[in-house]
Amino acid sequence: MVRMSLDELYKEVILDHYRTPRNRGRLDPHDVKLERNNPLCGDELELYLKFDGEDLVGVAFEGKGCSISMASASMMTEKVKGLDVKQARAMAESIKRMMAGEEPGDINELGDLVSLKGVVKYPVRIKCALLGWNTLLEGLDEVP
Amino acid sequence: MVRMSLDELYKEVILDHYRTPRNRGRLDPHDVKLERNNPLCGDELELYLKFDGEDLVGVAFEGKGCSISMASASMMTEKVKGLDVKQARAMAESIKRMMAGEEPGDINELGDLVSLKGVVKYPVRIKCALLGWNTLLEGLDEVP
Amino acid sequence: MSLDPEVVRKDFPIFETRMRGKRLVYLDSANTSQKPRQVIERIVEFYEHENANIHRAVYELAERSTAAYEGARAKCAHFIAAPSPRSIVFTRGTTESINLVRYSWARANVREGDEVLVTEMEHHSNLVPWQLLTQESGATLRHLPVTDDGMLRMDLLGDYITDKTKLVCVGLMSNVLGTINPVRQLADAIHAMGGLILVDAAQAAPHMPVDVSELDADFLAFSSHKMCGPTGAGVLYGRERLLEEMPPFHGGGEMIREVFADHSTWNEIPHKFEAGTMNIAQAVGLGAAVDYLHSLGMDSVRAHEMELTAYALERLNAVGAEVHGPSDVDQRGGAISFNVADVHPHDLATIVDQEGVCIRAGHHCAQPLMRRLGVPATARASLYIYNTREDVDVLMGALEQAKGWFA
Amino acid sequence: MSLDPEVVRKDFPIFETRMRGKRLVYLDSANTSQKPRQVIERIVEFYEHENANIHRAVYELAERSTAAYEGARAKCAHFIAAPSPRSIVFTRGTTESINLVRYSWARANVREGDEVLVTEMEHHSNLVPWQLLTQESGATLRHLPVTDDGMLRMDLLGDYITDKTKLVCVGLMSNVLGTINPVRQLADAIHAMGGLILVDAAQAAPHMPVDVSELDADFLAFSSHKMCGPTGAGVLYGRERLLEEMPPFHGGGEMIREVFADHSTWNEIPHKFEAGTMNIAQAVGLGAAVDYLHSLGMDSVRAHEMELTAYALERLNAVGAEVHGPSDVDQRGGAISFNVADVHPHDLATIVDQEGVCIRAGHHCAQPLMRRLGVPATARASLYIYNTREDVDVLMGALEQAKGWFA
Ligand SMILES: Cc1ncc(COP(=O)(O)O)c(C=O)c1O
Ligand SMILES: Cc1ncc(COP(=O)(O)O)c(C=O)c1O
Repeated sequence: MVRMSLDELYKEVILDHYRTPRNRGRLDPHDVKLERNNPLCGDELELYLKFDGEDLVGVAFEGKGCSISMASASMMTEKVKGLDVKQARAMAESIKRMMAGEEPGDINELGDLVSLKGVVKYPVRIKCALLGWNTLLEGLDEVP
Repeated sequence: MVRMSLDELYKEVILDHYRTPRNRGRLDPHDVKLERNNPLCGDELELYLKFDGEDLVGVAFEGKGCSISMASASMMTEKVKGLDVKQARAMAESIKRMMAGEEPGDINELGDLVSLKGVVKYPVRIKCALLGWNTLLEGLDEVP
Repeated sequence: MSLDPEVVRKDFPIFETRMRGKRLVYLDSANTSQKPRQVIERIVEFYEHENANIHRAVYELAERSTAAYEGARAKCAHFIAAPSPRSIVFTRGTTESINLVRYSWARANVREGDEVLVTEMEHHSNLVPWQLLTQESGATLRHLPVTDDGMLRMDLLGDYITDKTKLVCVGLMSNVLGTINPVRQLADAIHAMGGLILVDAAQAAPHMPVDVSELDADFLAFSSHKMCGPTGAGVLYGRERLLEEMPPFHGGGEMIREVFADHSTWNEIPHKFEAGTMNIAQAVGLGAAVDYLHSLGMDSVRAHEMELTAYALERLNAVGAEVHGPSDVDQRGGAISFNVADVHPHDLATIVDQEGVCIRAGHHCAQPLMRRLGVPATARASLYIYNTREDVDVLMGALEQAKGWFA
Repeated sequence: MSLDPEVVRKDFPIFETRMRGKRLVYLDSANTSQKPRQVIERIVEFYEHENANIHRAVYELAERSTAAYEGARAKCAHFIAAPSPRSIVFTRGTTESINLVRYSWARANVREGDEVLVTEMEHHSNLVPWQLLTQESGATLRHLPVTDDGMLRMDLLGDYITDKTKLVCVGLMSNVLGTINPVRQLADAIHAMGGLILVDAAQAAPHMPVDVSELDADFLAFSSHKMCGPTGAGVLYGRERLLEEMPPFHGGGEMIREVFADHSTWNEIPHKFEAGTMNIAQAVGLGAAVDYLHSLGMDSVRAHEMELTAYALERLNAVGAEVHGPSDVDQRGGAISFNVADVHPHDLATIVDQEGVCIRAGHHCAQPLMRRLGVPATARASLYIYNTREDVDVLMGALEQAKGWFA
């Protein structure tokens, strides 16, 4: 197992989202609210989704956790707001592929999210990075 | 663990008792009948005791087992018949001490039984040699 | 690829030990097998370079140990052609695997009036748990009889497998008779009734290819120590759907998702069944044993043992021993129980031990079968990959000697 | 005799491994300890010269393995000053030991309306089994609270230990707070009410002298892997009288006396609780670990850790970390949980790992205690015989770096 230097993991954009999370707080009214956690480390996440038909018009989160889980959730909310269910799901799947060490697909679409790629070298942290995305996938199944 | 040669274990007197067991069969009438076995190897023993007051006037056994367990039981019946409860118990305890590698006490009293001494070098066979004696000790507790 | 036991033997350091100056002739592998250098070294390597607790920590050493442990799980899945590592639960061995099914699945699913079917040739480890279960639940324990040649009475299946039967518990290979049982046929019969089958593969897994899909097994158990692996490890295979529905077995660390003061939720399978610190180094060692057996090829292992079993049966018959179990090597493995007239098995074992030969004497944890065979005990020689014709010859010489003592 | 950790360190081959070119600073021994050469070599020796199944066979190899296994039992008895090896049951570890008491003793003795008392600082392995038991039996589970400094609320004992309390389950040393609990006082209180006490000594046994008579423990559990021994082994101590009365745990080979088709009788203790092939090599390895610790002296082990804990607490306070648990080293062991403002424990662990430092981050299998402390997770550094001041210094340097990243 070769480690990169920490700069690869703690990229500036990640630290930025951790220090200043976007879309943090309750979303009211909302259509879906999900609470999920990472049992191994205690990271907790509450995700709020609001739909207009098939479109995801509101996304917000609350939670406690490490920089990777919180930054990843914050970046996610920014990226998926405005997408439709299908697009959001595709993006979540791309991220999961990236975390499995595969090619994520269209890199341009991912934008900042590519900064999460460094996590792949830290297997135990992958679950942190995916907490938000897995919760999103569950939430999308509940679109009213 | 140093082994002696097999002659030490299978002494002629032991083989003789195995081939021609003494006091084998049911004893009727009897005061005490006990069935015991050695769970590890399946040796089985039925012991019959008949008392006259404190005196052991009848001893017989039935059973299936290896040469050591059967010969030891056979030799026992010969030796303890006619003893009183206290003497019989003392003899059983001598044999147990001998099997624990200690000095058995008065060797002259043991007579042929000393031939069981070779068993000490074969730890797994000690239980075989003691099956009869342990059953006897239990039986003596039931003297009417 | 055929297997040369003299070459295999060189992989096993214990054969460098001489027993009282004599070649060690180890004929008790059905009891426990010897361990090849490859397995011993893997365990040492683990302790010297990877040792850390698994799943729990974020540092690199813990990543290594987790990878080693989960890698072993994948190897075990592959070994029995299980559809996914998720269906592989690590245990201490076959006995614990079976008791896990008893405590978890059976306590929740077997009720008064139900039946559990075992066979007359089961090992105590696949019998006593079901006695305890049925006593506690008020269910009935039934025993499928065995023929005089040591085969299951398959003609009686209709009577023994009914819509009351919730579980059939059967050994794939008998540790006393060597018999290879028609497990697939039993699986089909019980599945037609809506029940499940638990396969005790303690004797089969080390000696022949085992495929859970071909057997259509719902549960299958085996032990590391009988298949070149360390003691203290074993596997319970379970269908994923079943494992998911089953309540947990032990409570403790790792098997939980969230713990509150008065209740908890459970981790995903197979972790739900792996409470506390597991036998990590032993699972890794079992993985190495699987690799070792794969390198020989399970087909070659089986072929070697069939050939050697045929030879041993022939020689035993020639010395007039009474051999229990099937005589056709297609229908049996290399655990050979026998009696020699006038010589009690215990005496036999002691006498051959003087020649450096290890065989077992006793009831082989199958007392009800001993009663069925009408013997208080048998001697058993059991063959494995490192046994040769020479080993069988030494045994035969020692048997002749034993007969001499009691002539 | 005082202990020199730099000398001790040389006994542990893993410290020859460098982590990314750096000295391995292993501060996760409360999770699992590293293994000395003496233990690893003993295991190898067993497999190379003594490997055979125990109790079952008459040949010399089996005598050797039985002697090694039973010898290890005697060593374990001596280690905790148990009156007899008969009171020592081998298990896979603390978690299995506790679940054994749950399945065997508690299922037979705890009824609806009864109470089981745990503490707010118990490890999941000493909590979840009692949740499951009380849910099944209709008994009530109660939790003795913990003070803000991480001590048991002994002032509340009168409310929590009553004539309804059948069992008190308490850790002798907390794996999160380090707290050494007043177990003898709890034992006296519950014994006065006619109940029993189970002591989780998973953290205590490796780090301080433990004496079951002094503690007046009815049951006591510990794990091999935390005390220099192999994974896959542990001990349940039980009072002989209790073990004798208890129903068996697993059904299988070795634990029986006689087996009939539909019922069985049981072997003597402790064998009644050791079904199937046990973790033989692991028990032998645990015996070697006991020898190793004895050679250092448990008083010296404790003295070394007290000194080093005092140093670590001082340094952690100096860098402004919030340390949980008692600050007086007389009242605590060397498992030190802390939080560093602005740096999540997970990030902390990842960053110090880059410096070759292994610490643990998370809930440490004690989620209810985390809620009590009001933190989602903590970082934990835990000390053992091979840790030095230098190790603590390296950790501190790494913590400073971590603070830098999130400043
Ligand atoms: C206090 C305490 N109890 C119980 C356990 C469980 O021990 P094991 O995982 O070895 O079963 C641990 C260790 O994880 C512990 O620290
Ligand atoms: C057929 C069979 N089943 C079960 C067992 C029990 O296996 P273990 O002792 O490894 O738990 C054995 C071995 O002793 C066996 O031969």
